[in-house]
Amino acid sequence: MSVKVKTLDDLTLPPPGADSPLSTQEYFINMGPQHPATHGVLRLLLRLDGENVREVIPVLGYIHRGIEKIGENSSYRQTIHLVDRLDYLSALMNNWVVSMVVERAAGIETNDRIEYIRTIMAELQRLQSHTLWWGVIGMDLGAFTPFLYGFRDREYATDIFEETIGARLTMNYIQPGGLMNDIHPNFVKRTKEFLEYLKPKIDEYDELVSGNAIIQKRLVNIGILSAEDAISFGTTGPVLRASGVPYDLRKIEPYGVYGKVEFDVAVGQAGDSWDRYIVRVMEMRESVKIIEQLIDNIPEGDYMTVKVAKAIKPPEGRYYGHLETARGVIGCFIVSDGKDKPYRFHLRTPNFNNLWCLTKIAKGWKIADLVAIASSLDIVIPDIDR
Amino acid sequence: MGIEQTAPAPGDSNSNFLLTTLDDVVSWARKNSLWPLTFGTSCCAIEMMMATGASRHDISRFGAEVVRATPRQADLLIVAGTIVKRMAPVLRRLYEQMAEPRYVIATGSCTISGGPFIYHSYTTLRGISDVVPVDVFVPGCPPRPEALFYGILTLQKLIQEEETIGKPGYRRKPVTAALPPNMSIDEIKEEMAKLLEQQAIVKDPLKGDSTEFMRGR
Amino acid sequence: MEKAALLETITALIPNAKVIEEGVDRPAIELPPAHLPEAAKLLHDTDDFAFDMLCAHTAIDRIDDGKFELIYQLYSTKFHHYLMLSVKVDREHPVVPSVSSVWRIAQWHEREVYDLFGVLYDNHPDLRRLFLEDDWQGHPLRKDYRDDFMLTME
Amino acid sequence: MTAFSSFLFNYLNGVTANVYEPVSVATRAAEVWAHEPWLAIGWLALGMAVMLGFLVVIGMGLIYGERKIAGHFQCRLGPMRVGWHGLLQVIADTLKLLVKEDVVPAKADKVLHVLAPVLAIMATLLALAIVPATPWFQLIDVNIGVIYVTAVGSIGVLGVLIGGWSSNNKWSLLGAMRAGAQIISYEVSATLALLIIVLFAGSLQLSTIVESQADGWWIWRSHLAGIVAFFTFLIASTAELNRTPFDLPEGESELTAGFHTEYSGMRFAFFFLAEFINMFVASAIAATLFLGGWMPFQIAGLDGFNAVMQAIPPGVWFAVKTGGLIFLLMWFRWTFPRLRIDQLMGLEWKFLLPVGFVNLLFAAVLILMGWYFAPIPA
Repeated sequence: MSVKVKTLDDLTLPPPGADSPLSTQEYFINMGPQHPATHGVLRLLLRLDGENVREVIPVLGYIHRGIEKIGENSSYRQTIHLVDRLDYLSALMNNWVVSMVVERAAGIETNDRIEYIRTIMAELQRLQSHTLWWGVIGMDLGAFTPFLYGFRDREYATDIFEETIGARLTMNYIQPGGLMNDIHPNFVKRTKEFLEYLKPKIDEYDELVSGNAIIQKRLVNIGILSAEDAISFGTTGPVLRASGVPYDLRKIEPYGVYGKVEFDVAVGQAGDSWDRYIVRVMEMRESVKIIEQLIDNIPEGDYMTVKVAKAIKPPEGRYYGHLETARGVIGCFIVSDGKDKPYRFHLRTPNFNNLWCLTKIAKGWKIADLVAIASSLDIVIPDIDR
Repeated sequence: MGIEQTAPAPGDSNSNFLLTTLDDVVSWARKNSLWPLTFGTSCCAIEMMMATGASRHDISRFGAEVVRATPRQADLLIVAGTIVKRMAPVLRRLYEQMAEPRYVIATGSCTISGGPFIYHSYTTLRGISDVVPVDVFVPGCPPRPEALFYGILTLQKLIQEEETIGKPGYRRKPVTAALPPNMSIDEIKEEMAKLLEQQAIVKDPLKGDSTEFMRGR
Repeated sequence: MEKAALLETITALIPNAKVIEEGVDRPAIELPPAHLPEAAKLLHDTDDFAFDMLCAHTAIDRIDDGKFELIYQLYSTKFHHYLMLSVKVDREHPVVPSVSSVWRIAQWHEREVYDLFGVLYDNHPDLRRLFLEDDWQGHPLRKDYRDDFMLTME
Repeated sequence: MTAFSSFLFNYLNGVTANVYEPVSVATRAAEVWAHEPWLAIGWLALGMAVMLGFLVVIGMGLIYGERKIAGHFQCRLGPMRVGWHGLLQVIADTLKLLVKEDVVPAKADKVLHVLAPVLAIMATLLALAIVPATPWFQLIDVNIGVIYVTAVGSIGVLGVLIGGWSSNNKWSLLGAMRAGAQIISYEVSATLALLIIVLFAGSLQLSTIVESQADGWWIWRSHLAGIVAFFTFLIASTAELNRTPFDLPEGESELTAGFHTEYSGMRFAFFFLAEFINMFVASAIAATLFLGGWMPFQIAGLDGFNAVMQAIPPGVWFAVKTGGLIFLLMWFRWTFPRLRIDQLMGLEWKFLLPVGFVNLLFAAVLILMGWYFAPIPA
């Protein structure tokens, strides 16, 4: 058996008029690595016919930092700070998934207080991430002002994190066996204030953007991802739910204290950009609901159940755990050989899978639609490249 | 180019009043009109957006909200985030596409030293100063928006000191815009106020230590 | 389906499958590489399993055994059950059949594994490096990977 | 010097007694050309100097205003640090752009690359020349003013097209093509809207059109036709100006910077300035044709009110009307998202153009039947 390995140079343009009734010459154009629409250093190689997108070829690796290799050479606690920097908008959830797998592998127990705080923090982070996304999709569609509004509201959540955790973005807060430190005395009060502040703001989002005729024209029935395709591409999170598959790990395999709260899973119907948009807006309201149910009931207890100084050495084996971040399912796969460092440290990141459906759903639309579709997928590039 | 050149002796040909005044005016315009390029690779980019985008921090007060998407029109390259081997040529190219005068602020540990990705990473560059000449380093992982502002204010100070007409090619060694440790909030405020009022005593660079200088590019 | 019942049905349907008992936290089977495509098709299409989603695919460099262990994490959106598929290939000639015709996302997961481990996938439509440049030498996630640039703490 | 003193006299007289004699600078120069040629040249030089000053002040003022207004729309302050409330910000920007390196890409068509921004700014300057800002100040009063404005406006698109093509950059080319398609399409609707007022006023000359509105502005004197024409013109001119929601040629999130991707320094500033001056010209033309130009707001029967309105100098009226329209354009920009290219063309060819034609027909019927509020001025 001999396997042919290709390179980018193998890409060729079809002869004029191959894909369209007119005798037009297609051309390649690079969107990225530095392009305002790609939210980072994603490079999309586009094959265009005028304004029409014929093919999207994502070229990755412009922020491939080798986190899996570093993880293999770090102790279990050290891997936590690496995953912060993957999907930095879901940093706490990324901390949590590693902690979850390590806890399961090493048989570490946590208490209710820890799980309550983890859940609240995760939902706050989801809110923070979605407000940012809402601003960015506005900007990608050409309206600059939503961007500022989204960031304005995000600041309040950042303040809450900063007070308890000390960091604004890369939290490194949820540890195997507990939390880095206890919540700040003001935490409960300020979180409630934030929720009261945010609820009318979500309505304002609807008024400013969701109800706008141009926004709807740009999103409705554009970039349709069918449920079968969505599953086949392995998409998760709001992208999959927008296609009508009610797959939410918070509901299906409740972790943390999600089993104790009432909330609905926002599900779309058509799987177009608009559904992906509206599912996220609905999720914001659900997150508010979840936090409201939990914030008054945080039980007493320790915030850490194990000694931090002691190295964690899980028994030999292969462990896989996953949970729902703001963008989808993050999975952590750890292979332990009984030492204090993982033998193999692999992360199944949501954006990696979500990105690839772009190659299908953006085909045939215009460049402007490609930007809108990419934005509705809510991609964070370092999460893809790792 | 690229060769170190010693600074001229004190009082040498730069005592022209008109040129000095013109220098001041041009430097004033340049430092007050730093249009950044939209360039962010990872986490630091979010904090940079918090600084440039968010209404709380509001970079527009300094006239730097005109974020340009094309390097041709930008003055300031804020390198926000890790640069890996594959990205390095792109970064260099972006820098070269920018029109003179151009300034570079490197934010975050990754751009200074590689940050958390120094060991065992087969791609992450350990600092970007090999790729592009950096004017100001802003440490932090990621640096707060306030820290970025401090970096921008430091850069403004540097630009004001610069001799723009007589010696247009001079470029300083990079400066780290980090506040000293154990500073209280009040002291930071004082320092910021001082910078804002432009009353910081500017040492004449040409009459100072000549080793501070190095021919850029 | 319960774990035991699921494994029983699978082994009945795919005779080459060997159940992994130890060191896993979910139902797991091991397959010889040659039987991978047909087994994948069965797992995907049979209504009892309906493993329609490939959550993750990666490799483990078992350098002491001279093997690469390829891991496929499967999930069924219909029955909400999981399966871990393990395939061991020779480290010297790491060629396995591709499953990208069954799960579309496998195409890119396989490219990633090729890029970082050097496992070659037969019948892959577009086998290219994913993260590293096309002219990169070596495969960095192999345990014996060394280059001049990388700093190690040894 | 007699002419100067008589001008001063006329002006003061005009302000106090509301007796205006609309005479353009070019007319004054032509009058004295035969016997006092130097004075004629003086008039022209004065006119040009004022126009240049006007250009710079308007351009900078609009840029400053846009940034401040945008800032306040976005819950922030806008420029604050350079000068009092950032007043000197635009001066700093201009100075910086002046002394910035001017890059011409190696594989660009150098001649055309240099020519394009000049064309763009020239078109705006030519259009600015005929704007009747006040009765006593208009650079040149062409008797085919309306046609002149639309004709000169089309030179601007040449600048954009040439700029995008000569840059040898695919993003620039895409932006230029979008601009070409968009501006040429919307020009049709804008011209149709202007034609309606031409029909009502019975003249192509801008000063005559302003005078014809002494009894009431065309926007309400002409029943529905004027209002429809006004909004058509507003939409079409927003599209011609490449401003949100029609900013496709430079749509930042799609085409990096569109047609001026490869422009830097002063040449970029020319495009930038041209956009803002164009905004002024479009608003001024809309104010002149639909809102009565420098004519004060009058309500028949309310003599006291009318007297107060007339006491306000015409220049202020003009500035207020134009400023209001400019603010509206800025409001659009900071609220609306962007349309897609096919939706944009659909809006023009499937909606605005039919509406424009029907409206023209309707206006023609109105005039034939004399069904509008005041008689055509003789």
